[in-house]
Amino acid sequence: MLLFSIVIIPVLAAVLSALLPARLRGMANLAAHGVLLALAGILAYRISPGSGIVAFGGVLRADALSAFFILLISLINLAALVYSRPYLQEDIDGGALSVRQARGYDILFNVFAATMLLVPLLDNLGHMWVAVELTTLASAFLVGFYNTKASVEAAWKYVIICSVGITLALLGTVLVYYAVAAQAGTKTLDWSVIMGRAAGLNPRIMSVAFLFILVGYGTKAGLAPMHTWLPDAHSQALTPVSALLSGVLLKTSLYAIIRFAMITNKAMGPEFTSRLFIFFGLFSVAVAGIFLLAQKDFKRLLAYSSIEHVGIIVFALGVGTPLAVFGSMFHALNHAVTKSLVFFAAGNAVKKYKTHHLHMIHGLVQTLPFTAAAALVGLLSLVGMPPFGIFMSKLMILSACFQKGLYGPAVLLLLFLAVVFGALMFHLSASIFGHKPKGIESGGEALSMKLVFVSLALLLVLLGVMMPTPLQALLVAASRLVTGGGL
Amino acid sequence: MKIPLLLLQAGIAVLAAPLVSGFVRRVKNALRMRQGAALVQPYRNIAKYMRKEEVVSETASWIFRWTPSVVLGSTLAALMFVPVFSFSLSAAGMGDVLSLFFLFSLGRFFLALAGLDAGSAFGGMGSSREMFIASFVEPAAVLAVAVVAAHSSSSAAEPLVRSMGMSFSGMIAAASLFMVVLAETSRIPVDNQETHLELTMIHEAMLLEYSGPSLAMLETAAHAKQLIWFSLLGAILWPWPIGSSSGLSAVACAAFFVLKIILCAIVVGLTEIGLAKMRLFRVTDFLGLAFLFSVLALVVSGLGY
Amino acid sequence: MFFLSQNSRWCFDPLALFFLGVIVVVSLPSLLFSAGYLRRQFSRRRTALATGLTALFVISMAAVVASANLILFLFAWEFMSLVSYFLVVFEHEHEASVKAGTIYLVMTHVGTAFLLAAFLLMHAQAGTWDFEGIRTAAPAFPVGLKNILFGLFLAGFGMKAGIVPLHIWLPYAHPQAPASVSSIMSGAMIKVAVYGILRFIAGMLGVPPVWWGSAILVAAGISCLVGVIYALMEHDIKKLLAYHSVENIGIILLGIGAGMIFWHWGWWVLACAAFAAGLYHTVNHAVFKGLLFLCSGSIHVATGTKDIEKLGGLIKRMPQTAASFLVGAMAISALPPLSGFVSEWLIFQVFFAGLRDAASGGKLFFAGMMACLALTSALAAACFVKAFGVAFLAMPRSRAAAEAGEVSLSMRSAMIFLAALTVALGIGAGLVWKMLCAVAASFLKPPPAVWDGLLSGSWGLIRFPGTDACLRTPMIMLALSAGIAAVYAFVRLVSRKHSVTVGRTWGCGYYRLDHRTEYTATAFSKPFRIAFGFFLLPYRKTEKIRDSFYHVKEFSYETSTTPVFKRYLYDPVVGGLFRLAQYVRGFQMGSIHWYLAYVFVTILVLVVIFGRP
Amino acid sequence: MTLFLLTGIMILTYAMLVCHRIPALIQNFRLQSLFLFLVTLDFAVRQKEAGVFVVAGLLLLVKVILIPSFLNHLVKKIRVDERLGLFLNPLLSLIAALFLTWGAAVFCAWLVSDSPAVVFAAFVVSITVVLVGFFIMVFRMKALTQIVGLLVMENGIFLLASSIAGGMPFFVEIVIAFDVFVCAIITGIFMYRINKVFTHIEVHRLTDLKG
Repeated sequence: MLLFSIVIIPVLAAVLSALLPARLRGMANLAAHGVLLALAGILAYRISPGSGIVAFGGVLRADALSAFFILLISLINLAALVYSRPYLQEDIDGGALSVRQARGYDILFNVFAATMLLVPLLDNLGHMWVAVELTTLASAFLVGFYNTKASVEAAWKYVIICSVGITLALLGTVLVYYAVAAQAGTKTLDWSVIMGRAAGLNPRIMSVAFLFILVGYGTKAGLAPMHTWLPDAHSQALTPVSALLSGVLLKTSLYAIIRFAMITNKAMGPEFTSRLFIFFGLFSVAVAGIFLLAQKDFKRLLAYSSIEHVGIIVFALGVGTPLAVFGSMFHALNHAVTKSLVFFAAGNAVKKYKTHHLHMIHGLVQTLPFTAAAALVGLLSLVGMPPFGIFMSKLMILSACFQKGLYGPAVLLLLFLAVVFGALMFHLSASIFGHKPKGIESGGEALSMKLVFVSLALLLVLLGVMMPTPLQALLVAASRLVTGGGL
Repeated sequence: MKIPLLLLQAGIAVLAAPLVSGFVRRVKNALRMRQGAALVQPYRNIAKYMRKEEVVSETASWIFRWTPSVVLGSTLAALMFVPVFSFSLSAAGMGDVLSLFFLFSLGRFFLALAGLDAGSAFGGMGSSREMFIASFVEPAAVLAVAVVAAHSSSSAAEPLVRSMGMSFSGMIAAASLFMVVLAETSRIPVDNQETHLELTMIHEAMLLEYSGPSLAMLETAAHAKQLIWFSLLGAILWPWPIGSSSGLSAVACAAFFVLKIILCAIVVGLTEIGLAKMRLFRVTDFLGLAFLFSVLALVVSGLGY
Repeated sequence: MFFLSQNSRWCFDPLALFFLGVIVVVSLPSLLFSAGYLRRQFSRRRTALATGLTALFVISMAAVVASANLILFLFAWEFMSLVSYFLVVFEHEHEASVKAGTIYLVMTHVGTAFLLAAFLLMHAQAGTWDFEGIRTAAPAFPVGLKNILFGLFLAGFGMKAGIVPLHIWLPYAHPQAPASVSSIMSGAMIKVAVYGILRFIAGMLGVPPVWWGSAILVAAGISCLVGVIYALMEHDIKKLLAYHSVENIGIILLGIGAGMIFWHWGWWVLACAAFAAGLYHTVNHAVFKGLLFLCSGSIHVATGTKDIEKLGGLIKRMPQTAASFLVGAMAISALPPLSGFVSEWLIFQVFFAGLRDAASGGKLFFAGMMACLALTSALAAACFVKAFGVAFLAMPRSRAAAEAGEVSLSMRSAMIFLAALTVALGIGAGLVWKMLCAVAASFLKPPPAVWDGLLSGSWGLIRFPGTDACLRTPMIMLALSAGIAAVYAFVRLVSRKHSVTVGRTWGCGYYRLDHRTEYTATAFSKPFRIAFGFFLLPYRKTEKIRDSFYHVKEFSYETSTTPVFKRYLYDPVVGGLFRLAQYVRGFQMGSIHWYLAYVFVTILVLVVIFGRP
Repeated sequence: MTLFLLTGIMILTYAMLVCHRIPALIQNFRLQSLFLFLVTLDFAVRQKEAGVFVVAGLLLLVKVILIPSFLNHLVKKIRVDERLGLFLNPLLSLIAALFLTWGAAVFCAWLVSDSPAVVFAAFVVSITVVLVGFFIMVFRMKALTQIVGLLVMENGIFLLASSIAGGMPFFVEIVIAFDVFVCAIITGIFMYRINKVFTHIEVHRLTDLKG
């Protein structure tokens, strides 16, 4: 019943926001997503001891891995929602958005949230594919929300490239189905059933199937050669949406890749997938690092940094030891929180300076002190400075890599991370500090925005210094599930 | 215990020092077939300065007023380190030739500051060039002494002298030290003592602003410093009978010491006449040569000579 | 398993306590100084922020020194860099300090990447994060791993200490921070890097092979010379002091490098003495460099400028600052009674002992190092004659210098305290030497027989073991003051009517001299610029602006030296990266067809390559 | 019988590469979906399972009737010139298609070497249809061709799904078909928006977002 309620609440919220007037709609949405976060917490709590499984009518199924992703999605959804309230209010007062469009935004936001929450819960791989496709379609309207040339172009590229990617993933799913059908004669696509029979699958078909899955869902996850849509979509979308996109949407498609990787590992042993993951991980970090150096647009900079962090997570999955998988999950959580914090700050800055161009934004400390503080905290956390979470997760991933003896990739990763560090510091420190340009007066941040900034920053420091035990238990269960070995 | 004797020795040395530079000037004038000033001319100068009234520049600060005392004081302290007549403080464990060099650099530091303090271009030029030459002297001097000391297990001046016989590496080190002495006592190839053309003199330029008793003190300090360098050079070249412990009577030691100083003075006088003053930036090659000599000495002493 | 809550272990052995002492000795006067210094420049809120950050900075340094766990060390180390970044960027209105902050943080982060790699290698090999566990497991490390670890540690800590090829950030970062902070950074933060070298290379990796010691010596020698030559050319007082930090770190590492070579040859007594000499110079440098930076801060507050070309005659308007700067200058130029002299004398003795006892190859190597140290200390003396002379003496060169007033009491008391400490460290050399030999022995762990050789001599006397040359600084101080007093009394006695009249400086009798005829810093350093031209590649442009028949009315002279390391080492790398980025940016050219083609090609290539046979 | 239908689909796929105008392309897509419906019907008849019949019916409804008429309606509404804007002229496109078919054959031979001829043929045809769909998207200028290319790729995958081991689980097929329909509708709406904002639907001119 718990899983069903998790899926239904956002749908109900979508319906309600279609009907209710503005003031009530805000309250309803807030309540809905608050309850969602609570439910995710309960789910995580019920699952973490041992490898507990919660199922609902054969369709929905949640184990430690999906519980963690549900928690991640609902947390960032709540943060994005709380941020989007004042963000849209400013637009409505400024006349950029009509009330009808604001209502449209709320509906789409909830639909998008519903589809994302659906992905980790579906047991059947075909249904999961459909859910991922729906997330693309739902978020397409949010990317193309402002009817300007740039956002329409970004939306079109986003829809087409992601659909092509997901079609390839469908091909991969069909091949997996073929392998399962050919080997055991059972006509099923349920993940739990396939995991039972994964040992005997034909390795040749499984390898090709996994390649299609990796490229297909990889396009959606923003892995390197297929990442081309990501900077456009993130820079043109509404700020809360781009926070959702890079914080959580990329991770849902990573979730799908992990599911298939578990099957392939069982079928053919882990070294096939780990070589691929390490290659794609390092390639993504390298490409992101190089593109970051030549960036001039604030949001595109953050988009490329998302590609880099997805690369790190995939690299950690490639290393494959329980500690590495623990580190990659923990990194996914840290990155989601940090990226949404920085995107919110970027949104404020872009709105105040009315330009995306980094060279025109400087003296943020004087114009928007709170936003500048958030941007600084986010920046330092993104590049892995100590008090914040990413420093710890980076340390885990690298130490797992060294323990496994992968010295080459680890050194390469350190090198690329240094390039990324230099690029980000070079661009953002010039815009955060410095003199305030003349025409802009300071101040004007809503209270709830400040609340979001402070809470996210505190969460980051909490994750960086000490790990709450229930979260640690959940992550340990998830990593045991993925790698089969205890921590 | 040894302190009163040391003070006595320092006092005698200070009194004798002007005589040495007077003697060097006598040697030069004799070679130039000139009558030249009397041997005691430096004493007369100092006495004259003593009686004169002192004029101090208005821009000068307390550093300008205290530099003469510091320079002379540090030279006197340095005197106690070097085996002038019989023995030195280093025998009493006070420090060794390295501290000697540092004491000289203390004096030079304050003299350079005084040169700058007067606010005229000549003083600044003098101190700049003085520090420039000093920085190239230092490595050559330190290495030369280190080589010599390497034979006598410690770099304390006195044991350094006693145990080391006449060795080939000692000779080369002495040559290098001789070039250092020329630079340090502002002799011809590096600096010209006798000229008063502001743009050429280095050591004199820093004293330009001084008059009266201060100038007297600085003059005596210069003479004392020269005496120290000569005695150090002599100690390395002819190391034998120095100090009371070597069985020879004190008078014989003193006589031998005076002979050594005269010899050094003559050699210095000869070089002053023989060479012309170098351009400032060729002094680096000159002192580089001195440094190479000390490295050569090190190599030779490494081979065991 | 990873988090600070499960991993905080502390250790307070003599080495850590010594460095804690150094940090405290520098930080307290600087904090006292910063109270007055900041209030005059910033608003009340920003002063509170700066003081808070400085306190956090000191705490993080103390945490680094006292931690006994790799993760805690790394955490505190990065936190220290982060807080010092905020302090460097504190006056973020000036574009230069933001740029300096970025360079500083990026280079520190690269250094930490080296450390991270080294720590992870050690953890992978030893299986534990604690120093103790690693020290017990260290002998079992394969030799190749030890060499790699040594390289990583030297690079990582060298970057933070400012060894030459990696020193680029130091002359940018230190001058931008507020003076009290840059004194802590120069005085204490660089020493934390030295602590790192001692703790990990000497403390953990066991008996070092000989090439380790010589590598450190060569790097230190180069750092000494390059640091002091650049300092001679620098006319911004804080940049000058920053370059001197590079030079003094070189001197400290000379002691440590020599100690490691002696340790390899098994000469325990000399090894302990060499390390102790290095440590002695560490504490001396911390004290007099802190003092000099505080003086530069008070100059900056009083005159509003840091360029010594615009100062002059400050000794008459700021007597206490001038006096303390003079004490600092004398200490750093190793002039006898003060602390700098004692530590450089000790390091000379180390090299002299090495020269005497080493085999023929070693003799030349130590001779070269001794000559390099001698040249460096002489150049340092020249540089500080320039700095003190041009800044404090003769006539003021600008209106700001003419109207400068003495700084507030709190600032002066901090400076005077440090000056007194410098003198005390010089006089009480014997006492300090005994303590440092104990510290050196604590992490070298020599056989017990060595102890008596080190600890002989009373409080005033340093008996250097091996060459039994001894140094009684109080006796030297006595001799000096006796000499000066005697001379003064003699002159007072002889010329009784000793009348002193104040006249004009000798200007060849033409006209009254004004500040334009004074010797400027550029002029003072001109001989050195020509002598070291092969390294500095000086640039010189002269231009007649207004010319008359008889003589030149107006003349412009411009000179600069090329930052060799920055231009030929760092710019090509960074420039290359940016050019590569511009080129690669072309791949995202905006057409959706190309993007689809990328996806298509990727899947084809993968199927061909990775499809299992 | 199935071999006849498979060759029909292959021919229609090649025909798609040749057409110059948008209505021709949509008509070709409609015919290809019809043949796909027939193949599914043939498998349904052979398996005699109710589920597959429903799937075939749904396929007929969505792919043959609804989507093409929606696209035609859209093209009339946009009133844009109907030329397709080819990067590669039809001859070169055909040569490329041949090359793709050869590639698909080699790939399928390597992948499913031990299966009966019909399944092997179905594999080769479906992989070729997917590749041609990809080809159309990459080498045609108009936005509509990208939508049609996408639908053709999904046709290929449907063919693959229904031809191997008696088709996918019933419920999955239904949901996928429905999803394809929603995707077509949304991409159509976006194409309409592009036309409104850019007054043309040449996608290769949409290159403002660079770097």
